[in-house]
Order: sequence, then structure tokens, then C-alpha cells
Amino acid sequence: MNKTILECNGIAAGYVKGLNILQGVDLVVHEGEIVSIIGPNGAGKSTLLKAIMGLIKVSAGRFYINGIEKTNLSTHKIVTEGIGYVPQVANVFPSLTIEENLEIGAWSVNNKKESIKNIYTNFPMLSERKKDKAGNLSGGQRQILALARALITSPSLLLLDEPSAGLSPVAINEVFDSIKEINDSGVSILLVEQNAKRALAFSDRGYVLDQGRNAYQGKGEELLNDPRVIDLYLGKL
Amino acid sequence: MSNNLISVNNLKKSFGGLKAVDVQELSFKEGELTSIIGPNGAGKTTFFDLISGFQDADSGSIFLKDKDISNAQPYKIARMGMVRTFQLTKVFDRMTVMENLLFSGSNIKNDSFLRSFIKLNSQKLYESNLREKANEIMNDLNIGHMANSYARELSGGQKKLLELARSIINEPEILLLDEPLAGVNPKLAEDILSLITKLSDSGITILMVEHNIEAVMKISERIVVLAEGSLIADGIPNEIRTDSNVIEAYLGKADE
Amino acid sequence: MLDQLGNGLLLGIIISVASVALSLLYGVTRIVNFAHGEIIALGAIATLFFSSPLDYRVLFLEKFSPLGLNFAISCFLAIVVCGLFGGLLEVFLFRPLRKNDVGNIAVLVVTIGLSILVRHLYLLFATGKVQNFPLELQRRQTYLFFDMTPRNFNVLIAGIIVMIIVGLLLTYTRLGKAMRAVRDSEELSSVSGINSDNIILITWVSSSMLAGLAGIFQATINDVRWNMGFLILLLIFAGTVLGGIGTSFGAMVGGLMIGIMVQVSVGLPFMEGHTEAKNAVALAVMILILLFRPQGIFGKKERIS
Amino acid sequence: MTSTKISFRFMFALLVTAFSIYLVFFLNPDGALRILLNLLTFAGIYGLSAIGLNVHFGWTGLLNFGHASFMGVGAYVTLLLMPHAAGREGEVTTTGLPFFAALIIGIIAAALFGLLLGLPAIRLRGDYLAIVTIAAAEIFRLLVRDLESITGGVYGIINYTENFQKYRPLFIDNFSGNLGFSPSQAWVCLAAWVSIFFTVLLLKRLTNSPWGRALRAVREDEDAVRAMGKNAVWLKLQSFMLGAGIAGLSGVLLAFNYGSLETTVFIPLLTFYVWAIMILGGVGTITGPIFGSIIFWVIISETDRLAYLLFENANGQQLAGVRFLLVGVLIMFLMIFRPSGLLGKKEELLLDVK
Repeated sequence: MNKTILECNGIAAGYVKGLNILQGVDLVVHEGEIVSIIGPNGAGKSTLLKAIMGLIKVSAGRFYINGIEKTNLSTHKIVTEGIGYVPQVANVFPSLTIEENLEIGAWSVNNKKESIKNIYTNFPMLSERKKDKAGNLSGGQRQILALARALITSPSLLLLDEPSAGLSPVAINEVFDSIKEINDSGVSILLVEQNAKRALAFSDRGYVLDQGRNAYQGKGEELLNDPRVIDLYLGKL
Repeated sequence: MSNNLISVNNLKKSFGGLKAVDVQELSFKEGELTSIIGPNGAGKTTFFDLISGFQDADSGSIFLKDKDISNAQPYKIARMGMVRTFQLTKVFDRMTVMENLLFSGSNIKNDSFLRSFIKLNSQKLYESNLREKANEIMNDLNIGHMANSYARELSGGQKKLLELARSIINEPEILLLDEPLAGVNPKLAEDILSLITKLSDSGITILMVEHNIEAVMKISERIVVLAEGSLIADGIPNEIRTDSNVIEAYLGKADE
Repeated sequence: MLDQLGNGLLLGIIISVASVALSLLYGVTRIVNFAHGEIIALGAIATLFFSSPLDYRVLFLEKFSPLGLNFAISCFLAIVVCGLFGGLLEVFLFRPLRKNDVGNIAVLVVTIGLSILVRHLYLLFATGKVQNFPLELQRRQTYLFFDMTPRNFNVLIAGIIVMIIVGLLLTYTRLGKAMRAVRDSEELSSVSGINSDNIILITWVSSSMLAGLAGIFQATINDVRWNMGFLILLLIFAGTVLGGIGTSFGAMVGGLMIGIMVQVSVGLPFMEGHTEAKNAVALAVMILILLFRPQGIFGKKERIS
Repeated sequence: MTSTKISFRFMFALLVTAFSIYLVFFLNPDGALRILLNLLTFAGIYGLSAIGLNVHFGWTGLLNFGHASFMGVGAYVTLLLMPHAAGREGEVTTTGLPFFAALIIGIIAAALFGLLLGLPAIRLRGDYLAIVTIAAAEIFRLLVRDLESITGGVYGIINYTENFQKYRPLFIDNFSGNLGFSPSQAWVCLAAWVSIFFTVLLLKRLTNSPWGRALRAVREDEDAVRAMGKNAVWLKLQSFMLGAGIAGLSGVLLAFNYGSLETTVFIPLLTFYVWAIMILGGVGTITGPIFGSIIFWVIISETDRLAYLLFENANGQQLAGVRFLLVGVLIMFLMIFRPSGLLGKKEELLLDVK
């Protein structure tokens, strides 16, 4: 077994005091893995990512990053622990140029020029349009920029919140190809996806959340063919 | 179109470049209990916003009881008998549960400044009848014991109930329910479902957006599926459940 | 008319600098700062205190002597004082309010209270007399089309240079980019590793320094008064709104336009004999803009109703 | 929320008020009554204005920072309709309406100005509305100052008090003579408190009425109001009119208390005074501003002592400085530590209007 990068134990969190959307979630991500979190709307998938990033306060449970407890660390410090995050909406700075987006992404990196250059080699599209405002990019291009912005810190784990949301099928393919490449370069991925089949086929393991709790977990392929998962989405008759 | 209570034609709405709603033709019959389902971002709530007047469509028309309401103000649409609830429950936080209901139940004439100042006996009578009606509804919905609490003190589920109570106190013809079960515990969800069924049986036309598919399958007479703003399926629950378009829209294809 | 245009440019540059400062702060913190005018006045009063001759006992209960420093050094020190004041406000007042989730409206009312408090501190400690910087009188000269004193012309040039520098700093420095990033999305900034508390603090300091500079300009052209900031505050709001709240470029142009509008309106036929009402014209324009193009001339569409 | 809790808060407010009045006697062994009369006159007038503001902000959630202009419209319209003298030359107008007719028109004018100022509220969110209302009030003030031929401009209006003082009942003169009061101020004071009494009666009648309920619903959630078939815009405008009308009345009383009317009365600071009183008394309450106003004016009138402590031989400017300084501190302190004021309910403390 590879070493554990992220471990969540019984995480409970929510936006409003006393109303927890997450009600005890356990989750582990190992080095090099792609792990997806699926589940019906309102299951708390995005909330879990936000809680990990310290964007909302965790009221119970603990996080460990590389084996050290980091519960309720401030967000900008979590980033320096090697965790990157791409939110679902507002995932780029629209009034900043692509280059500026990357510079902000590289805020806590020591060798900024070098890392931005690396990104440009990996994503030539961004290099071509580096003086364009991010607000003028198409959905797919934005998603690529968002990925690049999060990657620039060379994180060991990348949290992705519905990277396929609102994209055309072609753009989705591109985004998923990029994610695969990122993973091949050694970055672990924790992915929240609406497109469950796609995500599971693509992942090493999957977690199914339902109403803020773990419902099932297992290997991607196993969950993909589990009738209980379909039931969770489309109901039993 | 005599028994079509609501019908929309070529309804389009987009935000920036993003197409939120693009529905060619869709109509709802009187008395029907229809659920609108679809994955996140399918445009369900936007569709509700359009037909209830909270957003203006880019193009297309909406008819309610054969009247064009395409760009009508929300309050005028509500006065025509179509009342909606909201995905994020909107109760009047700093008013009591009773006041929430009285406000909603009271008609416009009763709300007028002059009448409120003069306080005729007829108004007092109206108010006391309203109070009785509110009490009845609250008891039906099991929030009677909270009548004098501030609405903000209610739990999430109780707020949902209050919003429901508020929408039905005026005996609307059409009820638009935006995720009536969201964030509600299973026991309460049962209660709300049976209430919705009861309302439907009493003849109210109901459109409901809901993510709890099991519940939707159980009580709907008809299901309309939206994906990326467009209509992809329309039929009875059994058909929808096996519709390959729907399964694909929800779970996606393994390879594209 | 040309004279009015020259005066308008001068007033415009003051409002412009102050509007950029206000807009910067609003963009990053969402605070509508009614105490902005008091920071402007602080710039002028501090300069007066640093630079007035030693025997000039108007300030500070007439007990303390001014410092009699070189004028340029005094301006510099005054701007530093303003920055310090803004930083203290953030650390001891607005940050705790933010951490306790105090709503925007409550914070707005707090800035009103702050404005009244600080303004009357000036009245008490810096006296209510109208005063001038210790600068010799100058004769008007013609520059291109405009008649103005060399000093006012310098203010105009300095203002334009400052605006260009601010623009360049915002566009090209790491800090400027971070400020724009926090303005776009605080959440995304923090997940990019930015400590937004620090950025907000720096925003307060730089906004206050700019405001102080605007105060020095204002006092150089006109005079030092305890309530000079409050008198000009609504025009600054107008400038900010006109250009589009939250956009620095818009605030620059909006401020300039308001200044010109105020001074030029004096020359309008229906304004004859009604010079007192010149500010009213600018305020009316602001209200109309808010009603019909609430995002301002350069602002992006944003839900404000 | 139980009735015992209300009465506890009420008792508390009453006690604090009584204590502050006692302070006046304690600190001013000589002439306390005269000081008290002056103080209660201002308290009545400003309290009335704050009651109007509370209809806007407390009931309906409208962030109105142009309240001084409503008071101004009421005062100017009323005075100009009656016999008066105005301007640099003191140009005398001998004809005019009797007081009560002029007053009613003045109040209506203020309400209509409220309607006008309320129009932006249809489209604008809280903080923008604050900027627009304060700007509109400034426009009003600048115009009044500039239209010297009508309003007297900076020279103001004089010789109008008789229109009101001629209705002064005899008993006031008798009892004022005994206590060393100015009978004309005593009459204004009485009028102010009678106005408060009837305004409170009116609002009490309205607050629990369907109309008052509707205003509070607008404050809570406009979308839900519209979804229930109610015209939120019209409700907001009505609220603006009612509050502005009340402010108009208080503006007239203020003019009679001063005896001469100048544009400098209606500066933004007047609005901020009224805001301080409203917050102190309790946002969203009816009687709160009354207590708030009395306590506020006791503080104001006794700050002079503080000024004398700070400055030997304090001059008028220093006295005013200390007063206003305290107003600023009061507003900040209340907003941060007790936004519900003396009488406000903690349950209604959510101040984040949208």
C-alpha cells in the first residue's frame, strides 16, 4: 500500500451553526490514486471538499495530511501543505489575465517563473492566450486554467469539484484527459463528479455519499456495476 | 387549449453564454401532479423562476389559463392563483409562525393602509377567520405548537412546513414546489409527501422540482426530465426510470 | 468656461485620487466607508502639523507647537500617518467585526459613527479655524489653455502621475494582482495560498495613504478645515458610482468627470446666480446613474437591487 | 417571547430614562427645570423624527440616510405657506394659510417627497440606497440654500412663530410664569409630546394590523412577499411616505422651537442624530425612540460638563465638538455591542438588511 496523503475521520461540517450537511464522513486518499466521490445532489460532496480546504469550519472529526493532524488549519496554510483545489464555480479570477491567474496561483511558490513556464509547456493553449482576461475564456478553457492554477504549486493531492459541470462533451474529454495526465505525473486526485459512470470508470476507488454520510465505497469498476448505486440516483420501484 | 393550465412555447433563457432553459413546448394539465427532474444545472429552478415571473425570459411565451404572463410581475402571477415555494426556504424570520401565515393568507384589500387604520368590524372578523384557518393548517402540518415562535427559531424541516402552509393558505390553483424535501429528515419527508398527495387529490395542480427520486417516482403522475435546459423525456414514472436518455443524463456514459 | 474647466480638472484630480482609494477599499472589503473623508482630512491636518512654523500655535489646543519641518517631508510623513491610521482601524475595528460576521449594513453605520467621532476630534484638537499650508502666494500663469498657479499646476501633474503609478502598481506588482484577485473572489484567493487578512490590511493602508494624499492636494489648492473630508465625501461617492463601484480605472475617470461637472456646471445658463448648488448637479447625476445604469459607466453588470 | 420579558425591557428603559432625568436635577441644582424643559422639547421633536425613521428602517428595512430632508420639506413648506419674513432683506409675506392648514400641507409635502425618494428604493440594494438618500437630502439642502428668493436662502425665515403661538392656551403662560419657563417653548414642548402621543397611537394601531405585518414581511424577504401575491414596491413606497410625513411634522416643530429657520439645520448630522436615537431606543420598536431620545438629550446636555473638564473656558465650538464626538462614539458603540438598543428585542437583532 502506498503512503496515505489525506485521511478524514468522522468529519461533520456545515455552513450554518447547528445544521451540519456532513454528518460524519470517513475517507482516505493514498499516493498516486484517483478517488472519486459520487452521490445524489445534496449529498454533501462539494461541502466535503470545502471542509478539507478549511473554507468552512469543521465541527467534529479530524483531518490528517501526510499523517499529521491539520483540522481547521487556515486555508492558505492548507495550500502550502501540498493540497490544490479547483472549486466548481468561480474557479478562475475573471478580471485577471491568464498569466496573472497563474501568478496568483503561484503565490506561495518559491520559483515562480520556472513553475509558470512548466505550466505553459504542459498547457500550450494557456501560453498562447496568456494576455487574455480569464473572463473571456470558454468553459472548457476556464476549467483547464483552473486546473493549471491549482497545479502550479506542485501539489501532492488535487481536489476537483465537478470539473465536467456545464461543459460540452468534447471539452469534458479534454478535461478528463488532462486530469489523467496530471495523475500520471504522480499527483493524487480526489474528484467530485456528477457524471458518476465516467468518474468511476476513470478512478481507482470511489466513495458514494448519501445525505452527508458514507453510503458505499469500493473499487471504481465494482461500484460502477453496483445496482444499489443506480437505485440511489434513480430510486427504487 | 382548454385543459392546459400552463403552457410554454420556445422558452429560452441564458446567462452569459450558458444556456439555462431552452424548452420548445411544454404544457401542464389541470389537476396533474408533475415532477420536474434532471441533474444539477439542468435549469429546473430557472424554469420555475421564469414561469413564476421572478426572471424574464430572453424569448418565448408562457400562458397561464390562456393568459399571456410572459413578462408579468411575480405578484400578479401569484394573484392569478399560481404560488411558488423556494429552494432555499424563504420564511419571514423575524415574524412569528402565525404572522407568517396571516400575512400570506390576507388578501390585498385587507392589507390596505386605510383599512388597517380604520379597523372596521368586518376586518376584525376577516382576521379572526384567517386566524382560525391558519390554526387549522398549522395543526394539519404539525406546527401548531410553534404558532407564537419566531420563524427563525424553527428547524429546517419546520421551515419547509411553514413555507408549504403559507403557500396553501390562499387555496391556490397551481402550486410550484421547489425541492420541498431538500434537507428534510426521512420521517418528515413522508409527511410532506402525503401532504402533497393530499393536495393533489383535492384538485390542485402541482409542479414539483425534487431531487429525491424515490419520492418523485412514488407520487408523481407525470415526470418531465430536463438536462442542460432542454426537455429530454416526458412521461409516467415507469417509462422515465427505464429511459436510456435519462439514465445517461444522470449517470453519464462510461465512454464518450 | 476654460477657467472653470481648469478648476474642474483640479477638483477632478482630487476626487479622482480619493475615489480610487474608496473604490479599492470597497472592492476588496465591501465596506462603504463613510469615514473616508476623515482620512482625507487627516492627510491635510497632519501635513499642517508637521510643516507649520514653530511659532504658529493654532493646532492642538494651542498648547503644542507644530514641528516646522520641510514641506515635502511633512507630506510624506502625513501620508505615512494616514496609512498607519487605516491599518489600525482595520486591525482593531474592522477585522474583529468581520470575524464576528457583523453584517455590511451594521458596518456601514459603524463607519458613520467613526466619521462623526473623528471629525469632531479634529474640531477639538485641530481647532475649527480655516488654515493654510505655510506656502507663499503665487501668481497665476497660463498653461496651455488654463490659468492656474504653478503650485496648482504641480498638483495636477502630481495627481496624474500618482494615478498612473497606482494603475501600474495594481496592474504589475504582485500585491496589486493579489488585491485584484481578492476583489474577484476571496475564496479562490485563499485556496491559491493568499492570506486574505494580510491583503485586506494592505488595502486599508494603501487606501488610507491615497486618501491622505487627496487631502494634501485639496488643502494645497484650497485650505485646511476640520470637516474638509466630509464636505467632499458625497462627491467622492458620486465619482466612484459614476465610474462603476469596485473598478479602479472607472473611479479615476468617474472622479475626474465629477470634478469637471461640478465646476463647469457653474457656467451653465440655468445655474446663473446659483453657484452654491453646483454640487447638487453632480449628486443628481450620480442618482440618475444609479437608477439607470447601476453598474456605472465602466462597471460590469452586478446585481445591486 | 413572553409578555413578562417585554415588560422587563420596558421597565429597564423606564428606569434608565428616569435615572437620566434624575441626573439632570443632580448635576444642576439651580435651574434644573428650565434645562429639563429645553431638553424635553428637543427630545420630543427628535424622538418623533426617530419614530418616523423607525417606520423606514425598523419596520421595512429601508436604509434611509436622508431623513433630514423630510424634516426640512415639512418645515419649509409649512412656514412658507404662512405669514413670515424671509431672506436678506427680511421680505415680509403677510398673507398665508392658517397654521393647521399649512401644517397639513407641509406633512403631505414631506410624504410626497418621501415617495419621490422612495423611488430609487425600488431598484437599489441597502448600501446604495443609503448613498442615494443622503445625496438626495444634500441636493434638497443645496437647492433650498440657493433659491434665496423663495426660501430666504442662507438668511433663513423669521417672524413665523406667532402663527403657532397665538393658539397657545392660557394655562401654559400661567404655569410657565411660576416655573420660570419660556411659555413659547413650553407650548412647542407640549405640542411635540402630544404629537408623539398620537403618532404612537397611530403606529400601535398599525403595527399589528395587516398593513404593518406586510411591511415587516417586506423587511424580511421581498421575494417571498412577491411570491405571495403582494406588491412589495408599493408597500415600500407607503412606508417611505408614512415615515417621511412623521418626520415632516417633527421638522415643523423644530422650526418653531428655533424661532428662525436656516438651511444649516438640515445638514446630514441631523439625520445621524436621529439614527443614534433610533438605535439607542431600539430598532423596530414603537416607543423605543422616545426613551432613546430623552436619554440621548440628557447625555448631550450634560456633555457640556465634560467639555468644561477637558477645556478650561470651553468655547461654543469646543462644546459642540464634545457633543458630536459623543454622538459618534454612541453610534459606534451601540452598533457593535448592542444593536438592539434599549427596547429592541434580541430576536430582532439580525441587522443585515439586503
